[in-house]
Order: sequence, then structure tokens, then C-alpha cells
Amino acid sequence: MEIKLFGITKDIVGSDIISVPEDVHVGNVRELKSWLYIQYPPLKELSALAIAVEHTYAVDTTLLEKSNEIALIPPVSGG
Amino acid sequence: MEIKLFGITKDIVGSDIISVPEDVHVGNVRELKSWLYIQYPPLKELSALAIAVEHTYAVDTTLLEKSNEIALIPPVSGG
Amino acid sequence: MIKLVTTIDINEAYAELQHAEAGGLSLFIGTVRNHAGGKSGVVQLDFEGYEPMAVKEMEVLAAKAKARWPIKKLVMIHALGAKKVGDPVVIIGTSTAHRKDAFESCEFLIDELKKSVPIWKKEHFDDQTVWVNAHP
Amino acid sequence: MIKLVTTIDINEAYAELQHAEAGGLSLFIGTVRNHAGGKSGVVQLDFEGYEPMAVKEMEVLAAKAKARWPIKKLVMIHALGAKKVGDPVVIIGTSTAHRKDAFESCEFLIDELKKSVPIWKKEHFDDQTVWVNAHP
Repeated sequence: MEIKLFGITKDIVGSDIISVPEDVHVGNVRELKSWLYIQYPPLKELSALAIAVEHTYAVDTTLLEKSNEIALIPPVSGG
Repeated sequence: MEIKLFGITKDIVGSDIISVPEDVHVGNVRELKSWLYIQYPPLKELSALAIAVEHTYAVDTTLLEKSNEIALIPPVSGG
Repeated sequence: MIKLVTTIDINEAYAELQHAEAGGLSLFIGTVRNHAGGKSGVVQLDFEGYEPMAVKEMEVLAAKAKARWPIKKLVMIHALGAKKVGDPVVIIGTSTAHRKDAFESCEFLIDELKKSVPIWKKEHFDDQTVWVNAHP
Repeated sequence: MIKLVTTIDINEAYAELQHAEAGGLSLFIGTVRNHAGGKSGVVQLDFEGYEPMAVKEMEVLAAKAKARWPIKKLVMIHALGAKKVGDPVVIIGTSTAHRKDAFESCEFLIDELKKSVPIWKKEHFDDQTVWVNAHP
């Protein structure tokens, strides 16, 4: 499973992508966030952190498939 | 005393100016409006009719001097 | 920038509204519609103004807006003469540090312009001409 | 017209908003300010977007606005990449028969864009760089 990164999350991770190892099971958004916060504690300091699945904001219970396009959405600041 | 005309008042009067005869005394806006309504009854049918003195909206009690720039302001419709 | 013109130039208005401390810029552009007062078939409009008074009234409105909102730059431009459907006839713009002030002041200025600035619109339909707002 | 671009073209947006039945057109243009968060000295900004999702989110907002106001034409254009003070970074426009609808829908769209469209702004000051809004 791959996670696209943008904005400050790219700086925190030091890459524009996170590859979730095969042996880590993250079945929904809540589980993915828990795993991310353990791997990259500075993510917890952000004002907010959303997950997008297939270009749409996901909720904690949204299920994740390996084939989904998944992205971290730190607080937006366009306009 | 001369009165500038705009918009529909020009059509009603058939000119872009009214010359108030020397022997007619109109000392303020109220008196001028009374005289105008007698001379040009269709002016009474307008939604509203304001008088401008020196490029400023005048009130009924505004005094009129022969040297003033005076104009009839029918309902505006700019924009 | 407050003025009466023959042809509205949007780029001129935008250039005038630039200000290093402005983050938001609200522009309102009024154009000629092809229907008016429930009647379709407007083919042309003529705008007539009492020019010195119209400019003076716009300046009064600008002063009121500047007293109420922290406006960096302000534009009020109205076209006079013959206009076709789709032509811009008025452009109002304000630039401010924060966008809410820009929206509010821009809307205030066009609302007030329509109430008090001595400019008159004559609508030419296929079959008649009408001075807008003249009669109840 | 909804898109992400390198350079904002105001004339393109204005042309797109033309509609024979539209009497009023509200445009909002967001530009780069020289100060931010109480700190002066912004020398440059970089805008990064999650492009397919940003376009999709703008389309969702446009659909919401169209459900709420009788919008004839709508424009949402955001710039990405490096911008200098004064550069336009976003342009939102709506045209409607009556101006109140144009103002309200335009303000709604920029307010919502700033809340949900995945675009990020990095401010370069003389002495540091900051991802805006990232931290409390």
C-alpha cells in the first residue's frame, strides 16, 4: 500500500511517498492513522490530518484496499 | 434661472433645459417643484423626482439662487 | 479611480487595485442583459449621465466605504453611451487585506451607486424604448 | 471552467463568465500579500496541489453552489508553483441574472475552497519558510 504525501507531510517524512510494508495490516483509515502516528510522531503535531481515498476525503471507518489511491492531506492553505 | 434636464424629463419637456421666466419667483426647491408640476403635469407621474443644486441632492427647503446650477434628477438607473 | 468612460477596461481596473498589502480583491462587473422587467428582446441600451454630479456622488460613496472598511484601493467606473447585450457597463472593485471586507465594500458600492448616482438607462426593445425605473 | 494553472489570466476568466442572461458578475482575485500571520517580509510563495483531487473538490463545490444559486457561468482557477508579492493566485467568478446571487455564490466558493481544496502554500520569509496553517 502506498501513501502519497503533500505539503508539510512530505517534509516530515522526507519523501513524497510512504510504502506501508506488506506485513502491516491497515484495514481502514483509523488503523492507517494509528500506524502513521507511531512511525512519524511529528504528524501528531499538525493542526489536522485527513486521509483521501480515491481523491475524496475519507472518514475513520473508510475501508482501504491495496489498490486504492491514498493520500495524506495536511491542513490546506490555498486561495 | 435655468434647469438642466436628464433622462425621461428631457423627453417630457422636449428640451434639455427649462428657463424659468424672470417674473416667476421660486425661492426654494419646494416652490420650484410646485411650479414645474403645473407647467409639466407628466412630471407628477414619475416614481420620484429630485432636484440637484450645485451637483448635490437638495431638500425641499434648500434655497435657490439664480446663479446656481440646478438640475432635475428623475429616478436613476445606472449600474 | 473614479470615472465615467465610453468603454470599460477590466485590465485597467485590475491594475489599479493592485496593492502589496492587499490579499483579496473583489470586482463586480455589471453587463447588459437580454431581458429586463420580465420582458425579453433588449437590443440596445443607452446610458446618459449628469457627469460632474455622477462623479461627485461616486466620490461621496467611496468616502463612505473607506470610512467603514479598511480599503487599500478602490475603483468605480461607469460607461456612458450606447451598449449592446453582454457589454460591461459598470465595474466596481475594492482590494483589502482580508477578503470579507472586499466583498462587503464592493457590494455596498454597487448597491449605493444604483440608488443615487445620476445615470439613466434607456432600454431599446424590438418594439419600444423605456427609461428604466422612471414610472412606478 | 475549473482548472489549475501556472499563471492566472483574468481576461480568460472574464470571457468565460459572459452570458446573455447575466446582468451581474462577481469576481474574487486572491493575491500574494507582503505580510502573513502578523509577520512581514514575505518574499515568495510556493503553491503545491494534489492536482486530480483539487480539481475534483472544486467540481464538488461548484455543484453545491449551482444547487443553491441560479448561476449562469462559473470559474474557479487556482495557480500552482512559485508566486511573488502581488501575483494573482486564485480567481473565482460567478455570473447571475441578479447581483446578490453573484456576490453570495462567489464568496461561498472562495470560503469553501480555502477550507477543503487540497492546495498548500509555503511562505518564504527573509529568514525562514513556513507551510501555512500546518501547525496550531
